Amino acid sequence: MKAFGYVAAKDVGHAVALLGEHGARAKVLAGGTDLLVELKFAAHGLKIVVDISRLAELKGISIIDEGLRIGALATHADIMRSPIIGDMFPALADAAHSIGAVQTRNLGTLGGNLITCVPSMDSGPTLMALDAQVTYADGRGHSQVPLAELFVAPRKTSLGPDGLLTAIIIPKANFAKPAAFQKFGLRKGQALALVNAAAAFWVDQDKNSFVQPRIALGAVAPTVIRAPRAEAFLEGKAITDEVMAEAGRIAATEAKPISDFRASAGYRRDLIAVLTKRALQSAYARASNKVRESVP
Amino acid sequence: MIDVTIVVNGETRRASVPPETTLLKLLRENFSLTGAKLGCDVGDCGACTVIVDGMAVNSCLMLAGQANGRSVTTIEGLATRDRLHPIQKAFEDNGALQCGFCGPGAIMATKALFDENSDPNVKDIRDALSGSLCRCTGYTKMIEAVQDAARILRAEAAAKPRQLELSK
Amino acid sequence: MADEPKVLERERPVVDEALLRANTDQNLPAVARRESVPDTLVPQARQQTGAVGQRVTRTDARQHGLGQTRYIDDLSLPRMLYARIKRAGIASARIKRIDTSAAEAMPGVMAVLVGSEIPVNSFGPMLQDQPVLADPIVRHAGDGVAAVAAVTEQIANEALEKIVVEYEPLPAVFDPVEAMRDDAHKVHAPASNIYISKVIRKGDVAKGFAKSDHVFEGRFSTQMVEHAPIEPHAAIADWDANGRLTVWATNGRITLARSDLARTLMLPLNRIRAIGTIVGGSFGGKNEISQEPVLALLSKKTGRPVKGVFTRTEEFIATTTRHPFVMEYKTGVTKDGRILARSVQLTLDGGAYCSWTETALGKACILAAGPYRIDNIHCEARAIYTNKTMAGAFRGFGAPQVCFAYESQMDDIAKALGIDPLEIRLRNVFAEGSPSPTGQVLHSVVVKESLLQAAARFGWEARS
Amino acid sequence: MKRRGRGIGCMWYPIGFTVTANPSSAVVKVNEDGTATVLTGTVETGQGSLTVLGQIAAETLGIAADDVHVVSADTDVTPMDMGAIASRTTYVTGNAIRLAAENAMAILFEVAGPMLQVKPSQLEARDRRIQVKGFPQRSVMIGEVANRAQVTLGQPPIGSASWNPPTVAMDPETGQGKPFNTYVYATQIAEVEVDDETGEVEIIRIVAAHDCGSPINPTLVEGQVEGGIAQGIGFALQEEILFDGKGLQINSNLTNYIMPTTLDLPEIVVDIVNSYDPTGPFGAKGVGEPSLVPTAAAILNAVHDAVGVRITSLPATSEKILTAIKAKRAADQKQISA
Repeated sequence: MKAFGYVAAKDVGHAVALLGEHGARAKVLAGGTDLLVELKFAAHGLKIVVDISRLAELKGISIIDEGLRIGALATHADIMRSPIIGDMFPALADAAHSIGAVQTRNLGTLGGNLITCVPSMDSGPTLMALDAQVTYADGRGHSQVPLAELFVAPRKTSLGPDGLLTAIIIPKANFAKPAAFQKFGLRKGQALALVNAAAAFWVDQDKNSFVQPRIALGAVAPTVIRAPRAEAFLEGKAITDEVMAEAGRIAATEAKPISDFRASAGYRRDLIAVLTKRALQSAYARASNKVRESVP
Repeated sequence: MIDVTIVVNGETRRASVPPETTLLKLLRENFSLTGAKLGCDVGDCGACTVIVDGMAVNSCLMLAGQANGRSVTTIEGLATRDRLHPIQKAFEDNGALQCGFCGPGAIMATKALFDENSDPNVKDIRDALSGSLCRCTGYTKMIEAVQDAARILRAEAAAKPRQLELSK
Repeated sequence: MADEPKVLERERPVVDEALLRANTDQNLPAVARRESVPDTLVPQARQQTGAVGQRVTRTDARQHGLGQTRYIDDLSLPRMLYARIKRAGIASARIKRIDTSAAEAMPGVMAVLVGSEIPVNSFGPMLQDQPVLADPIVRHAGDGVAAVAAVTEQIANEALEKIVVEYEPLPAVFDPVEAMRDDAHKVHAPASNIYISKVIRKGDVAKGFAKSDHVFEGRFSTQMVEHAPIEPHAAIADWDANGRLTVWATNGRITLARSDLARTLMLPLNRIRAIGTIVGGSFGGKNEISQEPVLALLSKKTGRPVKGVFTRTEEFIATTTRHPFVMEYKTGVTKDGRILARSVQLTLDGGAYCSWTETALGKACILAAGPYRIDNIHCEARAIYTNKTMAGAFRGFGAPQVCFAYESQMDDIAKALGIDPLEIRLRNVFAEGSPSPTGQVLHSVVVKESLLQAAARFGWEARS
Repeated sequence: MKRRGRGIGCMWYPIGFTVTANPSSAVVKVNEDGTATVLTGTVETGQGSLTVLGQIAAETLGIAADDVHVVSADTDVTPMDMGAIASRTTYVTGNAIRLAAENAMAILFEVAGPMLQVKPSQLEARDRRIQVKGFPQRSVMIGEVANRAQVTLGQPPIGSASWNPPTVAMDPETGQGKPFNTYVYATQIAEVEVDDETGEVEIIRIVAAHDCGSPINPTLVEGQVEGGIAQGIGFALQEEILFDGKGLQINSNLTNYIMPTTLDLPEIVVDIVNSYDPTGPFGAKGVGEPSLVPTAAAILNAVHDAVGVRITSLPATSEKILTAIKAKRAADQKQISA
């Protein structure tokens, strides 16, 4: 690796100030699983690495007034182990589990995964399907935006040069909303997603129909995307395998997958349809189990 | 240069290194602990796996500065002078390693698994070792060795209270 | 094999006390407990006679487990320098100029080396067609073009960036079938891109096909594969003041490594010592020299030992690979599934250099008809140069490729004739004394036994 | 839907170089306490060759594996060897070591003959003793003999030998000849599950029955086969070096070059076929390379059995398989409507 400076930030303000001072010549070090790879290969003109990995204020998974707050520094392993997440958002734990391997899940953070803004990230779709918000700090203070607004383009977020992602919030209204995550890679271990998909919806118990369905897809467009037409198709429909399969087919038409060395666009479309259907089915199975559990 | 103080295998070690030094480089070059290996340098192969504050990590993906003030266990820290760690013994007995280059990483990943789960099933074991690439073994004997080691460790844990009683 | 194994009493005529102590200290390992091994064999296999047939634990297992095995990258010598090689990054070109001055001027850079400085700049187990560092022709993107020795790896890496290489791009060819055309770019101009061929002919295939009830044809292809040992190629060279060269290398064949070093460096063999430590996986990928002559010359220039360790990228782009194959199979059978004739055409993509292609081609050709008694065989194989990473020795030398083809076709034949896949193989396989495609009388043939044993363990039952 | 299938791969494979001489040399020194040191120019690349070679020396000398130390891979110290290639180490180097050990043993028998008052030809080495054939009670410790040979008689028991597998050149026109001295045989059977919506292949299990002659060390044989199968799985389904249009590799890293992980491997069952090759050391042949040869064939035949598609180009990625499944469906549809 080439030489660079290193500062362990004392707090969020300090980190933001350092980022403001050095702009593009500074990089944030959280888990390091992406940053170090980048630094080892890139002919970077980097001046300074701002290590935020010890900032307690960016850690922790807890329930606050607004909903569930996941600190940006929560690692994928933290998310897998969190009893709150396991109970309310198992899909999120599944997504975390699908990332890398034990060693990288222990280092890699949720905030870091989102901030890379690679289309194939595994954290994005489930959070998007759960209408997550993100909070960030910059020179102007603290702000909050929907997660979808964070993603601009591959490897480009809406944060300014001094922006620092601080937390992810899943709104209270979506607590325990049945959801599921599906991923397809070229192998089972350490897989990168060729396509991933998340689905979340409430079930109208009387009509057994979809309420507020959400579908989010990864690796099939410049950023993680929602599939609004598929969602609209589902809203209010009775839950059947055929309806879920049709939603998958619609979602496939909404994506803009590319062909690359991993897979062709056509194959990715096939996968979107299948994974969307399976995410819906699996979320529905979770919803049914919940109902069964609650019946005395 | 940055100064780091790290407890490595129970011993406090200090070094002054350039900021871009990885934990792996620090261990191998400054502390002469060459058990952790460099296989890919980007966190794919797991040959550099060490345990930092109880967690298995790729030491090639951690800066020395990040490890400052933490406790690191490497493969050199498992055995005592009189005794192999049961994982090391089981790997040896089962023929779990061939060229051995992935071994230190796989054994440390196993150690981290046992710290969390003393009775892992095959699926748990495969999951825990999925970050340790091995080109020689097909992992078959490695998984058997991990099962063996788990049995030994559980038996030892069960025997301990009894030994205490006996000594009373 | 010897009789019933015995665990021996340690009874020693000389110095037994000391030895006994040494043995207790070692805390001798037991061996694996497996269901198929009687319990009596389990303990102390290392102490048993006869030794053959025992599940003896590996002699290196203890150190492997302790992390104490010393691979090349774990070694370091006083005043040792680190070398890095600049890769061409262009698949086909003529080097017009290399400017190393900026690199040489860097503090910490102790020496730079280019191809023209290598006494005999070519090597290879069969054809010596591969340069140690390209000069002046680059034939694949992973060719080395210059090397640096510096006091740290970081400085060596930065120095590589300061070496300026000016290329005149040349036409390139990447597809072996295209490369066979007369007008294709010649990778080793003016020689043909078809650089080795082999034929095996037995009986009369035309007659065999004529007598066949059915003839099956198929085309199969396979890809380029990397050995991917977890340990990258590594070496240390130490050219001492007596003009003696010691090289520690991850090389599975030190006898050949030494003669290749002697040839490239024009040194008598007795001035070279090649040492192989335990190699962290080879699979055929560490069967020849790669960076060793470069390190040796950098050591000679600087008077200091020089270490080189390939990056994972170099493992892919600058070491040998498995040959991609294109295979045409034509097989004639009777209606009850006996193979009467088989003709095979094999085209091997050898990449930029020959390496072990002759062996891969030869073995593939000999094995192409499968482990089957076939009276009429015609197999032709040829190897083609392309501007890609060179293919070489890789576990199986062409056999996995042809096996994929002949066994796929075997199932197609079985299916078409309505014969169980196990049964059709049993009807055709070699028996003791069967003649091979090269007319060799085979001995110790247990192919039928392997089929039956695998089928029994699997629980294979014929489906109607 | 997931569909199951099974497939066979059967193969043969030669041991040693093709026609070309590929000798190995070895030196065996019996120390004055009855332990031994072996010098070999081969290199341990992970197969366990040094362990196996030590066992061969031990067996010949009638001592235990632990009594033998193998020194390897130093051209200043160890005799020439063609090296760790062509599945030849056990067979070729093993034979050289066996012969070298026999030569060392011959010196010991010469010395032990008078001690036991029989001819050297009536002696055998067994259980760390030299004994009269048929009269094991008349014996003397090897160490005692070795010590007497070296210290009293000045005849250190050191043997050296070389071995090269005999071959006959192949006719350039017809290829007829005897390129190798021996071959091994093997069968692998794979059971797979193919997801017909994604083309994904899950290998459920692989059963392998390999001939390696008589195994010197069954654990190491199994290890070779298991590891070979893992490489065979990568070859069958996942691994490929890819190039762009300019001849530059695209996926030259372990992130994008898809090598199997623990989660990609099935249960593997290895059987060693009962076999004895009189030309090998104690009946042994070799096993290094053959282990991966039939794997891809078995898997692809199982895929064919599961979903009825024949994949003719490797690797059989899930995309290739799904494309073939879709093409087959379309063709079947046509047939029905026609």
